[in-house]
Amino acid sequence: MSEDLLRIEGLRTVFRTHGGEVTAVDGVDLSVPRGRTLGIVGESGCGKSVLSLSIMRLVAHPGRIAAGRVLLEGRDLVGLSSAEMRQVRGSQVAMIFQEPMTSLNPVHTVGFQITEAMRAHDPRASATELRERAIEALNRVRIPSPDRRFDEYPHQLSGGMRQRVMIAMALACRPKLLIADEPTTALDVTVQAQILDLLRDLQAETGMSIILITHDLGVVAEMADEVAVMYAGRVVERAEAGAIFGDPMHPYTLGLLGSVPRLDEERETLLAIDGSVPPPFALPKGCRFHPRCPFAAAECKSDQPPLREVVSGHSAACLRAPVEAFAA
Amino acid sequence: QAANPRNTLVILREIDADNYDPPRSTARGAGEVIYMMSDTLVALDFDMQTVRPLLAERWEISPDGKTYTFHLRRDVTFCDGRPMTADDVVYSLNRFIDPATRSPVRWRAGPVKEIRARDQFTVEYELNEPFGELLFQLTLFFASIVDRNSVERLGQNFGVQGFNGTGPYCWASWTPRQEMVLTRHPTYNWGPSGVYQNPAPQVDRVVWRVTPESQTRLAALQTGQGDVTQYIPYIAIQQLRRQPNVRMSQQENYFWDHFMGFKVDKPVVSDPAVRRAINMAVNREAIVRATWFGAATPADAYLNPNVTGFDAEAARLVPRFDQAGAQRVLDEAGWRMGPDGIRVKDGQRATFLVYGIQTQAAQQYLQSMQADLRRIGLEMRIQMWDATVGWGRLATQEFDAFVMSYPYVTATDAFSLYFNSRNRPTPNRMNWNDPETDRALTEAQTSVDPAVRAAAIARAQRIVAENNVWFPVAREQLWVAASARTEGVRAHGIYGIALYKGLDIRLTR
Amino acid sequence: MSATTETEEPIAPPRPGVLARLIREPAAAVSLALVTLIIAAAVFAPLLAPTDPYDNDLSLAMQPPGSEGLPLGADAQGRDMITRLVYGLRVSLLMGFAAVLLGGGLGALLGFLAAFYHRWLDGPIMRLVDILLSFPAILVGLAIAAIFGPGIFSVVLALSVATVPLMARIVRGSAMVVMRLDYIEAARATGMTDARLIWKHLAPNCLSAIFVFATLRFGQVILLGSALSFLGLGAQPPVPELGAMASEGRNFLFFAPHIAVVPCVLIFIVVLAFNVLGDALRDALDPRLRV
Amino acid sequence: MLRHAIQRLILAIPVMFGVLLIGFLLMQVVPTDPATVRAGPTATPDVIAAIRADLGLDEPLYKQFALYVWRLLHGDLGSSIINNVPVSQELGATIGPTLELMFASLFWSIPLGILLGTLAGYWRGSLIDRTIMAISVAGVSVPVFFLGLVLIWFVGFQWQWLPFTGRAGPIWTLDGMLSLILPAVTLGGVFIGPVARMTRTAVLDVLSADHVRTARAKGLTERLVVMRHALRNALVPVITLIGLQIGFLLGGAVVTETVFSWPGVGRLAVGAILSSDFPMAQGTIIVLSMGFIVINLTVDVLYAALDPRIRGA
Amino acid sequence: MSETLLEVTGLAKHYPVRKGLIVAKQVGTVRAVDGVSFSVSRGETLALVGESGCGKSTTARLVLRLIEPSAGSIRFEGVDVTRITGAAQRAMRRRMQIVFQDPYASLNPRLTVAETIAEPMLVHGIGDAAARRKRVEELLSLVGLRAFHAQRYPHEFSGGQRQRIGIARALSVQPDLVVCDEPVSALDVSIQAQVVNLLKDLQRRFGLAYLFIAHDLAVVKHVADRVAVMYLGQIVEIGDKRSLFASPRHPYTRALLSAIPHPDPERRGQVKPLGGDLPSPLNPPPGCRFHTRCPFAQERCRREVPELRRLGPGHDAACHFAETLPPAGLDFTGGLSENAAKRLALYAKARAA
Ligand SMILES: Nc1ncnc2c1ncn2[C@@H]1O[C@H](COP(=O)(O)OP(=O)(O)OP(=O)(O)O)[C@@H](O)[C@H]1O
Ligand SMILES: Nc1ncnc2c1ncn2[C@@H]1O[C@H](COP(=O)(O)OP(=O)(O)OP(=O)(O)O)[C@@H](O)[C@H]1O
Ligand SMILES: [Mg+2]
Ligand SMILES: [Mg+2]
Repeated sequence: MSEDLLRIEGLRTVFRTHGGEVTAVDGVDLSVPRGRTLGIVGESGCGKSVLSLSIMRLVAHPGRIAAGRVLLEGRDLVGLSSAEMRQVRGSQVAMIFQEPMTSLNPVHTVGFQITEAMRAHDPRASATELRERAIEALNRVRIPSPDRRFDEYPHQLSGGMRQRVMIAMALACRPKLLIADEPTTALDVTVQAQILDLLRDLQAETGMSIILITHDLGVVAEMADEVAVMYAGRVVERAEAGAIFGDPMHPYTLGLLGSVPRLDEERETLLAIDGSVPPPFALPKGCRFHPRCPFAAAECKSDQPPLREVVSGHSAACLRAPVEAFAA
Repeated sequence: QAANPRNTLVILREIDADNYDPPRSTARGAGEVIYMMSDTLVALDFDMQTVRPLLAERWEISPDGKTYTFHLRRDVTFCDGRPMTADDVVYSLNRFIDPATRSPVRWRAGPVKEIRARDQFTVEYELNEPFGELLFQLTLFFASIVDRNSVERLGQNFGVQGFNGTGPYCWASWTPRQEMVLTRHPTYNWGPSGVYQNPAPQVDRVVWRVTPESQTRLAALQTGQGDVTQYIPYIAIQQLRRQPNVRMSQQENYFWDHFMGFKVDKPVVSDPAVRRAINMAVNREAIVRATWFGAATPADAYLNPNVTGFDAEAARLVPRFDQAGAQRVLDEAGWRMGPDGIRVKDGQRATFLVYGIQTQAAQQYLQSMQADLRRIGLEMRIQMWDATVGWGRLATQEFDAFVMSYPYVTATDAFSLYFNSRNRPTPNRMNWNDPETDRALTEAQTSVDPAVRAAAIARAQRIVAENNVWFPVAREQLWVAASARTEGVRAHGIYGIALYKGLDIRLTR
Repeated sequence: MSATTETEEPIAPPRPGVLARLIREPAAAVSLALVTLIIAAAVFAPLLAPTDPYDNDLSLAMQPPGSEGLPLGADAQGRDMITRLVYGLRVSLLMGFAAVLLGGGLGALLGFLAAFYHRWLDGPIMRLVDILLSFPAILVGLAIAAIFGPGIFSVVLALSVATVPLMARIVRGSAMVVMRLDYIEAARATGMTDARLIWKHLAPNCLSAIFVFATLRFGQVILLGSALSFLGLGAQPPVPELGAMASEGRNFLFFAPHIAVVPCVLIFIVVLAFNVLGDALRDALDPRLRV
Repeated sequence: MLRHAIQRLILAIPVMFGVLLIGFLLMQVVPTDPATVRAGPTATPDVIAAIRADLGLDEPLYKQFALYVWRLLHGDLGSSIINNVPVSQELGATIGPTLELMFASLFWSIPLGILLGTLAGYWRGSLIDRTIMAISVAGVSVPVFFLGLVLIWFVGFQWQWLPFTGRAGPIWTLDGMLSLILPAVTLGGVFIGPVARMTRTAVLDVLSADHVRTARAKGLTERLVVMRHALRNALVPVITLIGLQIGFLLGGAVVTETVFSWPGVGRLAVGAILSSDFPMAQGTIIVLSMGFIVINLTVDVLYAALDPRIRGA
Repeated sequence: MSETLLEVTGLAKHYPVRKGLIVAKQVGTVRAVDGVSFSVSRGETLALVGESGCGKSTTARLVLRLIEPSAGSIRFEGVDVTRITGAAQRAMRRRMQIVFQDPYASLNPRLTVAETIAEPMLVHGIGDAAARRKRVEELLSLVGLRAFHAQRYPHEFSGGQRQRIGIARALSVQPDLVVCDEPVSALDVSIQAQVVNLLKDLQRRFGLAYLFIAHDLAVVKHVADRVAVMYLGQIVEIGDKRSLFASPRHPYTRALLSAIPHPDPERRGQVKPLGGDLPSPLNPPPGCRFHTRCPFAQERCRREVPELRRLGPGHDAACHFAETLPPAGLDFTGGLSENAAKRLALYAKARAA
C-alpha cells in the first residue's frame, strides 16, 4: 500500500531494577501504514504496553529507551526535545488505555478533560468554542446527550461510556495515529463490540492509523489489517492478518491458536503451551520460546533467531519455520 | 528587638497568684502586687528591723502592751479618688480577722479584742494579751487597707476582677497566668519616708509579666524585654553581677530559709536516731552549692544568726556532716543494712516519703539528699506537687516529711508558727506536740520583759534542735536584677518580696 | 497426560526477604543498625553504664562534656551523663514499648473486630475511635496526669489511650482490604471458625501495616512522652527519662547546655532511627515496590 | 456541597457529645476533691461540705452531667475553683492567641510542606528528594521544646532579632506580629515534616496513576500535569491527613505556648490541670477537642470540594 | 450423570441501600440475584454466563452459603443447606469447595503451599499430620506441581501455578461440587488452556460436578455440559450446551453470541454490537429486564415479566416471543484454516512426544 506513517526500528526499552537492567522491549522493528490498523498480540508481560509507551516517549522512570528509532513520517521521535515531543503527543499520536476506570482524572469533569487536550494544542481557542468542539467530539463517539455529560464527572459514567470519553479525548486533535492499548480488555463482550465498532467507524471517517494492542486473538482478527505477535519483548511473527491466522509460522503463534477455545470447533482438550512466559529478568538464551517449544532443536538453545521473511510479506523469528519442514 | 515602651516597667516573674485580695492570699506572687496597689498602717525598713510610719503617721502603745493607737495621715486617697478614713482601716483589719474571710494567716493579727475608730483619723487596736510581734505583722500585706465599697461591690471577685487601694499604683487589668497591668496613682505622695527617698511613684505603667521558663526570663532581661526580676536562676546570679547591662542588688538582711520537717509521729522518722542520722548524713555544704551556686548559705542552724532571738547554743546542737557517724547512729539504734541497701529494723524498711512544692531548687536539693541518704541505707521517696494543689496536700497526714521555704521576721515569729502544738496539722506539719515548747513559746510572745522573752525563745530552740525535728537546708539570699535602663531598684525582701513599694524605680529610656 | 505436568521452572526469582530489601537502602540499613544498637544499649544499660544512675557526686555537677572521665559531662547532680542516658533510654524505650504494645494491641483488636464484624460493630467502634481521636495525645496526657498524678504510669496510660484510635483506624483500613480478598472467602468456605479465620488469615496479613505503624508510632510516643515530661507531667526525678532529663536540664540551658542538649539529641536520634526504619519498612513491605 | 457539609455536621454531633461526656467523666475520676481545693489549706469539714453543695457535687452524676450540658449550651462553663473567674471568660481571652499561633504556623508550614513534598515526590530518588526527606524526617523527630529553646537561644538571645516572651499584642499590630514569629516558626517547624512526607507519598501515588499518564499523552506541559492532575488529586489525601495531624499540632501548641509564655489555651490547660482547677481544665480540654472536631469538619467539607466522588454521594 | 446433586430454587439476594445519617432509611434494594433456579447433577458442569455485575459471583457465594440468601432454597443431595448450622454446616462445607478468579488474591501470602492445601483437612480433622503431608504431595502432583513446591510461598509462583494450588486446596477434602468463579478469566490464553484442561481432567477422574462461572462463551462452550445465561440477577436462558449454542432462544443470548469476535479474519465484520449498557440492579426495568436493549421488544415486554419456559428438551428461556423470533443468523462454521490445522496437528504430536 502507501508509504508507512510510522516506522519503528530496533527499538529497545530497558528498566533499571534492583536485580540489574531488564529489557522489556528488545529490538522491535514494526511499521504502520497510513489509514490501516496494526494489531499487536501477545501474552501478559511480553512488552506490548512498554512498546506503546515508548512510541509516546512516556516510559516512566526507571525505564528508558536504550536504542532504536521511532520514525513518524520520517521524523525520529526518540531524538525530539521534550517540548517538541509534547507537540506530537495528543495532536499527532494519541493514546487510549486499558483501564477506563482509572485513566480519567476523577476530580475534573469530562468536558474539562477533553477541552484540556484541545487547548494544549490550540491555546488561542475560546472557552465557548472549545466547549462546542468537545460536545461535538462526544457526539462523534456516540455518547447520548453530550451537553449534559460534558459537565459530569467520570464516576458518573459507565465503563463503556468512559472508554468512549477516552476515545473522544484522544481524537480531539485529530491525530494521525491512535495507539489503543487493550482498549476493551476491561469491558464486557457486548460493550467491547460497541467500542470496536466505533473505532472502525472513526478510522473510516478520519483515515487515521491505529495500533491496536490486545491479547485476544478474536479482536485482532476482527480489527487488524496487519498483525505482529510478540513474545518476551520481541516480535516473533509479522504478517497480514489473513496470513497470520491462515498460515501461522511461528510455533508460539501456533500454540496461541491452539490454546483458544473456539465457538466454531469442538475439541476434547485444548492444545496448551507448556510452562509459562519467562519473566524479563530470567530470559533463556537463544530463542526465547525454546523451553516451551515442542520443535526446539539444539541450535534454538544457542542462537537468537532473527525475524526473517519466510514467505513474501510474512516474517517469523524461528529457525525452524515453517515447522512441517522439520517435523520428522 | 523590641524594647518596652518608655515609662512602662516590665517586671518578670515565675508564677502568678490565684487572687489579689490581701487577706485571702498567702502567695508571695500576690504580695508583690498588693504592696504596690495598697498600703499598710506601718512599713518595714530595709534593715528588716525598723518599723516606719506609712498610713499611720504615728502610734502609741499602752503600757500593758495591749492597746495600740494609730494616728492616720489625712491626705490619703484611694485609687478612685475617695479619701481614706479610720473606717476603712477598721473595716479592712476586721475583715482580715473575720473567720468568714477564712484568711489562712489570721493569727498574724494577734489575739485581737477589738479594733475600733476613735475618730475619723484615729484607730484603736486592742488585744487580749500583749503581742510583741504586732507591728511587724502589720507591715505584712495581709493587713493592707482596702476600699470598703469596692470590696462589698465585688465580693468574691475583689482582687480578681478589680481592686481599690491607696498604693502607689492602681489596678488596670489582669490576665491570669499572663499579665497584670498597673498604672500610676496620680496623687500618691505618702510613700514611707525614711524607707524610700521619693514618696511618689516614678513610672507610669507597671506590667507584671509571668514568664515561667527561667532561661527565657534570663534572656528577656538581658535583651531588654523585661526590666526587673527577682526570679533569677541561681546559677546566673554570679554571672549577672559581672554583666555591664544588668544591675544587681542584694538584700543582706534577708530571712528566707529552706528546711525539711519530719512528722515525728510517723514510722521510721519518728525514731530520733533516724532524724539525727539524716542530719548527719547530708552534705549540706555540697548540696547548697550545687543547688544555689553561692546564692544561698548552708543553714547550720534553725534560724539565721542575724535574726532577733537567735540562740547560738541551740545552733551548736544541730549535728555536723559526718557520714560515718550517721551510720554509727543507725547501727546503734538497731537499723541493720538490708539486702537491697536499705536498712531494716523490726521488719520495717527505712524508707520515708517526702512531699514538696514543685520548685527547681527543691527538686535539685532533694535529689542530692536522696543520693546522700541512700549511702547510709535510708530510702527517701520524693513527691512534688504544683503549688496550687501542694498546699492542700501538705495539710494531710499522707507523708512522712516535707520540704518548705519560708520568710520570717523574728525567732519568735518563726518558731511560734511551726512548733506550737496548737498549729497542728498546719503549719505545724511535724505534729510537734511538746508542752515544754508550748510554754516557752507563749512566754516568748507575751512576756513584757525582753530578757525573759529572749530566754524563752532560746529554750524553745534548744528543745527542737535536740530532737532534730527539722533538717535545716539553706538560707536563701535575695537578689534583684534590673536592666540597664532601670534605676533605683533596691532589694527589700519583706515576705520574700523584693520590690516592696517600688517607689524609687525610674526608667532612663 | 500433558495437562498435569509442569515444566521445571521456578517462575519468580527467589525474592529477597524483607530484611535483605531493608538493608539495601543505606539509610534503612543505618537505621536498623541504630535501632538494634539503641535497644541493646537500653537492655544492657547496667553493663554499659560507668556508674550508678542514682549516685551523685556534687563536686562534678555540670562538668562539661570532655571533662576527665566524663565524655558527655555530668548533670546538675554530678551524675555521669552517659549513665543517665543509657538508663534514660531504658525508661523511655520501655515507656514507648509499653504504650505501643498496650494501645496498639487494643487498637488492633478493635480494628480487627470492626472490619470483621463490619455489619454490627463497625459503626459503634468507629464512633468510639472518632471520639478518642478528638482528644489529642497531649490532652489525654494532661487529663490522665490530673487523675493519677504525674509519673511514668500516667504517661504510659495516656500514650496508650492516644494510640488506640490511630491503630484501630490503621488496622481496620488494612483489614478491610484483606477482607475483600478471595483467600478470606476461601478460608471461610472450608468451614473454619471466625477466631481461626482472624488469627490465621486476617491478622497475619495486616501485620506489615501494624508493624510499620508501630515503628512510626514508637517514635512519636517517645516524643510525646518527652513533651509530657517537659510539661512536668511525666517521669519524676530522679528517674532518668530522656524527656524529663531534657526538661530538668533546660534550667541550665545557658550555662551547661549539654544537660538539656544531650538528651534532646538522643531523643532525636532514637525517634529518627525509628522513623527511618518505619519508612524503610513501609517501602520494603509495599507490594507495589516489590521486584 | 452544602448538603454534604450539613451531613458531616450532623455526624459530628454524637462525637461532640462523646467528647463532652468523656471530658466530664475524666474530671469525675480525679481523686482530688474540687471542694477541698477551693476551700484552701485551712478549711474545716463543714466549709468543705458547704462548698460541695454550692458546686452541686452532691447531686447524682447524671444530673451533674445534664446540668453541665445545659449550662454549656447557655455558654456557661462554670468558674475556676481557684479564683472564681468564669471559665468562658478565660477561654475567651486565651482562644484568640492560640488561634493566632495555630493559624500563623499553618499559614507558612502547610504551603511550604506541600511544596517540598511535591518537589520530593516529583524528583523521586534524586538528591532533592533525599535532602527534603532527610530534613522532614529530622523535622518529625525534633522535640518541639528543643526547637523552641534553640530558637530562643540563637534568634532571641544571641542575635537579639526577635522577641520571645509572651504576646506583645494582637497579630495586626507590629509588635504582636513580631512576637508571634518565633512561636509560629517553632510550631510550624515541626509540622512541615509530616506535611511534606504525606504530600510526597500522595504525589507519588498519583504520579503513577493512569490518569496522569493520560494527561501526559494529551501533550500537556509538565507543569500542568503536576499542578492540575497530580497535585490536585494528591491534595485530597493530604488534606485528610493534615486534619488528623491537627491533634499533633494542638499538642505542639501546648508545649510551644509554655516555652514562649504565649497566653493561649494550651498553657491555660496545663496550668489548670497542674493546679487541679477542674472546671477550667474541663473547659480547656473540651474547647481544644471541639476545635479539633471543627477543624476536621472543615477538612471533610474541603475534601468534598476537592473530590466530586464524595460530593455526589 | 442424572443424579441431582445441587438444586437451587428461587434463590435471591437483595442488598438494602440505606441512606440517612442517624437512622438509616432503606431507600432501595440492589437485586443482585433475584429468583434464580437451577440444578447441577453429579459429575456435570453447569456454566453460568453473563455480563459483569449480573450476579454470577453472588450466586456462587450463596450456593456456598458464604452469604445468607434473602429468599429461596438450596438443596444439596436433598438437604436444605440454608437451614443447617454448626457441625452439619461444617460437614456440608467439606462437600462443596470454591476456586476463585484472581490467582493473586485467592491464596494467603503468609501460608506455605502445604499449609494452604492442608488447611481444609485440618479444619475438618481429616487424618493426622503425616497423612495430610502425604495427601498434599498427592494433590500437588495431581495438579501438575512438584513435591518441592510444598514448602514455598504463593509469591514464588506464577498465576497459572497459583490457580493450580487453589484447585488443589479445593480438592483436598474430596468435594462433590466445586464452584469455580471465573477460574480462568485472569489468566493468559496459554495458561488458561492448561487450567481448563486440568479442570476437565480432574472432573473425569473424580466425577466432580462444577458450577462454572465465566463470561467467555467460547470457554463455556468448551467446558460446560449445560449453560445458564444470566441477565440482571435472573436466568434468562438455560439449556443443554449444544442446543443453546445451536439455537439460542433468548435475544440476550443471541446478542452475547454475536458480540464475540472470532479468531478468523475471514469472518470479520460479523460482530454485531448490542446497544446500551446494563441497567443498574438497584433500579431494574419493569417487565422483561432486557426490554431496554432488546431489538425485538414490544409493548408486552415493558409490562409483563416473562417466565422461564420449557422450549425444548432441557432448554428453557424467559422471553415472551422466544418461538417467533427470526433466525439467529449465527455462523459458527469454519474452524481453523487448513494450513493452520495441519501445523497444529504437528504441534500436538511434537508436544506429546
Ligand atoms: N516500571 C517497571 N520496572 C521494571 N520492569 C517493568 C516496569 N514496567 C514494565 N516492566 C517490565 O516490562 C515487561 C513488559 O511489560 P508490559 O506492561 O509492556 O507488558 P504487556 O505486554 O503490556 O502486558 P499486559 O498484557 O499485562 O498489559 C514486563 O515483563 C515488566 O516486567
Ligand atoms: N455487598 C453488596 N452490597 C450491595 N450490592 C452488592 C454487594 N455485592 C454485590 N452487589 C451488587 O450485586 C450485583 C451483582 O454482583 P456480582 O459480584 O454477583 O456480579 P458478577 O456477575 O459476579 O460480576 P463480575 O463479572 O464483575 O464478577 C452487582 O451490581 C453488585 O454491585
Ligand atoms: Mg499492558
Ligand atoms: Mg464476579
